Amino acid sequence: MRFRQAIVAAMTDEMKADESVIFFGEDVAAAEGPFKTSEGLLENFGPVRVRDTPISEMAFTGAAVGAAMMGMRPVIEIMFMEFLGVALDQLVTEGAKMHYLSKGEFSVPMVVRASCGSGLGFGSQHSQTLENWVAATPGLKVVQPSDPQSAYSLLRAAIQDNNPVMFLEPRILYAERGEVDTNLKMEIGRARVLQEGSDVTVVSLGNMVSVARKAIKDSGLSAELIDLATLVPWDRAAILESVKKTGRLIVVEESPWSGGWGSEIVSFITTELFSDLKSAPMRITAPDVPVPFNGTLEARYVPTSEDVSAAITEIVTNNKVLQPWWIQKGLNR
Amino acid sequence: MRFRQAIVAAMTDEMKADESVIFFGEDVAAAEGPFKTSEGLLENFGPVRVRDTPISEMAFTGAAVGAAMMGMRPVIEIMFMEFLGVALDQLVTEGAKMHYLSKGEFSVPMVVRASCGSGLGFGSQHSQTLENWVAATPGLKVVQPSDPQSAYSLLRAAIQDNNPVMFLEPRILYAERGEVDTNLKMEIGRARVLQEGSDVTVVSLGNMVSVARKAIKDSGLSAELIDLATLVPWDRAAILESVKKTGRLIVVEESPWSGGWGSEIVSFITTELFSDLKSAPMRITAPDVPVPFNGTLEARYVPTSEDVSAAITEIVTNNKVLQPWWIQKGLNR
Amino acid sequence: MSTSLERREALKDNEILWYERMLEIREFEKRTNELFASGEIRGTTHLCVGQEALAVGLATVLEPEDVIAATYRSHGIALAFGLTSHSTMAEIMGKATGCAGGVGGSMHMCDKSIGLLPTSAIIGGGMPVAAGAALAFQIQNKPQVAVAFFGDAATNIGAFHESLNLAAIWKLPVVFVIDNNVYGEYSRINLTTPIEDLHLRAASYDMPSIKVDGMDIYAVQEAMTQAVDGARRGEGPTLVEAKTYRFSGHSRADQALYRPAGELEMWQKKDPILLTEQALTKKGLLSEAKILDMKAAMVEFIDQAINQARLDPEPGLEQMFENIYTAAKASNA
Amino acid sequence: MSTSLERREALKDNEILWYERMLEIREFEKRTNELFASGEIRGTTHLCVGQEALAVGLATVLEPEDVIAATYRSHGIALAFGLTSHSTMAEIMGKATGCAGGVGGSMHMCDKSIGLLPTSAIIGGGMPVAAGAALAFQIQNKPQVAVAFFGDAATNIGAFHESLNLAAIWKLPVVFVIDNNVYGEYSRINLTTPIEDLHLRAASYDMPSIKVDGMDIYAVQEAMTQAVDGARRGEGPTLVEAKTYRFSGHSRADQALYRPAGELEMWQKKDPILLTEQALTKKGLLSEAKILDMKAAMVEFIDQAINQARLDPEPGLEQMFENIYTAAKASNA
Ligand SMILES: Cc1ncc(C[n+]2csc(CCOP(=O)(O)OP(=O)(O)O)c2C)c(N)n1
Ligand SMILES: Cc1ncc(C[n+]2csc(CCOP(=O)(O)OP(=O)(O)O)c2C)c(N)n1
Ligand SMILES: [Mg+2]
Ligand SMILES: [Mg+2]
Repeated sequence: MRFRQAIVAAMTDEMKADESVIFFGEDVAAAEGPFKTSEGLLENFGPVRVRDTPISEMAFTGAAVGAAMMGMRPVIEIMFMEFLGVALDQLVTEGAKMHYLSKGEFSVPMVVRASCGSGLGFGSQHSQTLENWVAATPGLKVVQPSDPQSAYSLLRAAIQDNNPVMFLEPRILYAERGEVDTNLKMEIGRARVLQEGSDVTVVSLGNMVSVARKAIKDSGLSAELIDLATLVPWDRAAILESVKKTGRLIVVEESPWSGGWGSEIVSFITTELFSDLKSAPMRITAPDVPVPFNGTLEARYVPTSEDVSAAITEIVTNNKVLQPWWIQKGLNR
Repeated sequence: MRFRQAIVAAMTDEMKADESVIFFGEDVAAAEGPFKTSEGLLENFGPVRVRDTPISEMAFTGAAVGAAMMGMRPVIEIMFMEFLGVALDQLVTEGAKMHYLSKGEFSVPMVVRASCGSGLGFGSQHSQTLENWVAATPGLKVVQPSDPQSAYSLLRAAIQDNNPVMFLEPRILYAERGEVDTNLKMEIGRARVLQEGSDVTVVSLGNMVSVARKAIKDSGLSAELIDLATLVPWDRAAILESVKKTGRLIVVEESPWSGGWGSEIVSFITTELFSDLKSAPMRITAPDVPVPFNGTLEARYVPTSEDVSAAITEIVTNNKVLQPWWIQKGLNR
Repeated sequence: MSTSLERREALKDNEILWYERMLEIREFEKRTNELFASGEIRGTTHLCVGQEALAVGLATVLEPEDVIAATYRSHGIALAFGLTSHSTMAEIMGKATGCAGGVGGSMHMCDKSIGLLPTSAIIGGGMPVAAGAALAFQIQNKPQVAVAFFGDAATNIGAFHESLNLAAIWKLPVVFVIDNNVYGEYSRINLTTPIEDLHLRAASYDMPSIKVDGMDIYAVQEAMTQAVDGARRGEGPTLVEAKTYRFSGHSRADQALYRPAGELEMWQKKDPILLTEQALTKKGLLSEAKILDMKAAMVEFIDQAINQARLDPEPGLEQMFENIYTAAKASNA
Repeated sequence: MSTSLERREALKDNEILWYERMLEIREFEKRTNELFASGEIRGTTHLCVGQEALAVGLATVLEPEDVIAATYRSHGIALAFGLTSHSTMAEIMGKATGCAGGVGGSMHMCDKSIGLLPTSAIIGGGMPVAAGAALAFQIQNKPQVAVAFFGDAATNIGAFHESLNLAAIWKLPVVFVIDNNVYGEYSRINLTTPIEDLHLRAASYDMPSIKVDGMDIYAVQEAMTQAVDGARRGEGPTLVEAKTYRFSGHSRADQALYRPAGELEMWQKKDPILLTEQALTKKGLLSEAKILDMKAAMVEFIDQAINQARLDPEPGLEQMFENIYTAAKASNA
């Protein structure tokens, strides 16, 4: 099924399994979602549990917090991740701290689904991944699936989780197809080793997973491909184990060079495994620019499989890291 | 003068020098600021240029964007950094992208001053540093002074800058005293080498600078102390040069272990200088918990000079890194 | 010692207890102020002296299963709803026995057993949460009501607008209570808000509204009963504006020198404790002697609570790492 | 070829040109829709078919030194204000000759020479910015006016409330224009908003308001003149609600199947182009033959603009790295 259908399936299965799961957001009910990620939900679960909201992200994000505290399991949709910029307070400063501030008396089992990322020509205010807005928030979990299977399994896990979970959906994947085993469970906080390899560990997330996969294939080298899947709390053990084995680390991310989440991985792993590393660890990222609209530029904005396979080849063959392409080309500001 | 007086002095000098500098925020005019960071401004510059706003962070942050585009140089005060959680959109998604989206036709010379950080018993919603909210925003600069001199010089530079600048003021420093040379200029984007040393580079920011300074002294070792001062765009060249010399890197930060800004430094420097490093680079951070109110816990929340000096000693003497204190103590979740 | 729930339930139809509870709040706040001045309490405090009738009046109308989302200025709300003076003071002192285990502080009161949601230190923070709690009640078909309690100046924040609109369109069982104490921090309401009667803003949402004398506990009870009963009957939200006055400064050491001459004195004539004394004396329930006795006893009572809190232990370091995430769902209301 | 400023100034008192400009917008949107359907335009589009009288009417009332902050639905506003069809189409196609150099796209129109601020793709994004521009004019003692232009559903976002309140308390020369086209995305306004006449929300801010038939260019001109002149005279802000109708779907391929039967047809009888034709014919300024000629010429004109844009170059890779930060202050208005 398609990625977006996997979302629908996970929602459907959770709403069937647990009456306390409710869902709201802008145009998610009658219109079944701007990206068709809620097809059939209104029809199947009715207008009490599936609701359209006014354009009021602050109010409905907070409403999810309050409803969660009163025993519901709200899932909400923030149409584009950027819109959380008008509602961050309710998720980060209210929702994520309620459990702590109530000595554990209240829990906040809610999921904030948000589409993110570039590639569809939506321009600089509708194309960022923005993990950085939520990454340093104790009390909040942050998850990002990379294919229909992980979309399904992780969304179910997120809805079942008793903490607030930010669920980032790479928008460009909505139409992607893939096998989905609805019995397959994935745990939040566990990375997926998608492909074993011996010479370099490639950590990626969301849309970058398939880019990394293709790059590995193109390189013809033995790289271990890891889908991080959960950004908070990320699977330190899995990456440690892999890098211990391969001795090399490349992180591939859609976020900008400065402030992107990959630094967290590189930094931690280096501190822990310094003497096991055969070469410098590295990140492959987007440049420090707003996401451009023009299709050629936008395609160049995200790391390409060519970028990644060149980096893999260089690191494995020569133990050297490549500079970011824009520095190679002298385009840096 | 005190840190907060340095802020007042910088504001005063810039408002004198440039009529287009205006200032607004909650209770900054008549009451002269909740932290007395605008003493005398209303009196000296009048109610047209110095204004109290309603409690409407979204509106007045955006008003600064619009006024800046029309030729003013607005400075605004976000009383506590957390309050940007209701207004992030205007700074990050509107203000920081206006220059780009107008092909350079408009510039947005504005400064968002916000107090940040722990140490004063304000609890978990009024004590974070939250650099992560703004760090991955091309188009925005992010600055954090560490003493009265840098508060003065950097604030003047920020007001003179033609881009939006986030100016983070460690709240706990407001009462600190220090010499201020009003002729001393500091450039945004330049780190300060506060103390030269040969065996390890200690990078810190804001309130952590004095903690690092004391730690270095206590360790009795030769450490190079660098005040990063600007977080975006950070001074890659300065840190590279220092670590090239010392071969060791410790970053000291008040932000949480996961998602804190220090990973950026460790990651970049490791990638660039891997073979120059004599030991693993490391971060010393706060733990992944909300800032606790209780004084004992709050004092333990931020890195202490003991944490830092122990780490310096270990890295210089044994080329080893210490685990975070909460892991040493088995307190990790 | 009675539990908070017992203290709440004892209020039922017990007019003398209403008066006593108001005395308790008054004395509690007075002592809090002294303890802050002497340095025994750190951080910040926001007192509600003069606003006791509103807190207690509201508590007598709500059922313990109802919930309230209030603010940093909530010692009075907490005590009125039943939290013990000991637990409240212990929290303000950062003790392990405090209602949030000492990690919350003065701005973060909480007690699930009496429906006291963790109070928010962010303006507008509690309004969407209250709407969300009401949404849960509506979906669960429970006759419960949620109350959002906030100040006059908070009616200028975006979350106010969005929450009222959402509550109105969904006909949620929520009552929005404006504690119009004339000031937002150091600014008189007329300086930030173009209208005086804030309840009129309900018209923007086709929502009924009530204006009430917040100094008169009987008037408060009548107004709240009307609003709460309406919500309970499924008639949707009401906006209630209680006209009160903040006898103290905004927070900490604020002397409120910005008040027009005579304003405080005028309002002190309407001191809710005085008014209640008069009413109860008229009804023959109080005498001058009884009043003196009760006041003396209350001094003693609060003294004991404080002394007990003083002797209480601080939270241990491990407390800081608890209640960040939860595996189990708290058995939410 | 005339510049945008010339195109704007030509409108002055030239009724035929008003009509022609409306035809231009209509034809432009029609072709945009086709180009999107055929895949020649990527990303998204938000058409304003049926709303031409509002855009052109507003443009005829404002001076070129005034500014407007509008939305993602702004092809019509841009063209009405003077942007050429070529530059507008080039932007939508991502060409270097587009008004934002091709990095903005359909949602981001901009032209400083005619006061067109970069349009925002975030609901509520432009309102605080417009207030801020007006603040600058007020401080600079300039007789300029700022306009915030937004949809009906945008009146439910927090920024609306905060911006109106701020503008009212500061008496800013800003006009808030609600383009009430009955729908917010796929939701009819009554589903998200408890009142029908949105201009009534002005009462919350003691702000004057006007309701106007947005299909009638003369009525629009009268209402806007009243509001704009008031602002220019220093009388402060006005909220204008223009009743229009979105003849097209919300965006991209939306067929608007959610519309009640007959609603579109009813509004089409008030088609602003039809109404203007009738008025001008009555005045003897138009004949049936002339209308046919003008329409045919417009088809040709837009065709040329499209063909020109097609032949234009794409921005180079270096363009992506430009206009992120600026050293010089753009000589802002
Ligand atoms: C979003 C946000 N902005 C600003 C503040 C700082 N602040 C705390 S209390 C206060 C005044 C609130 O006044 P009002 O709503 O009337 O409540 P009162 O304090 O009078 O009870 C302000 C501005 C805050 N806590 N949150
Ligand atoms: C903060 C935010 N939330 C949601 C959206 C998605 N969105 C784009 S247009 C739109 C509908 C807006 O309707 P209205 O204000 O009536 O303007 P119209 O599109 O009818 O011109 C929505 C919900 C957004 N861009 N920004
Ligand atoms: Mg108040
Ligand atoms: Mg609309």
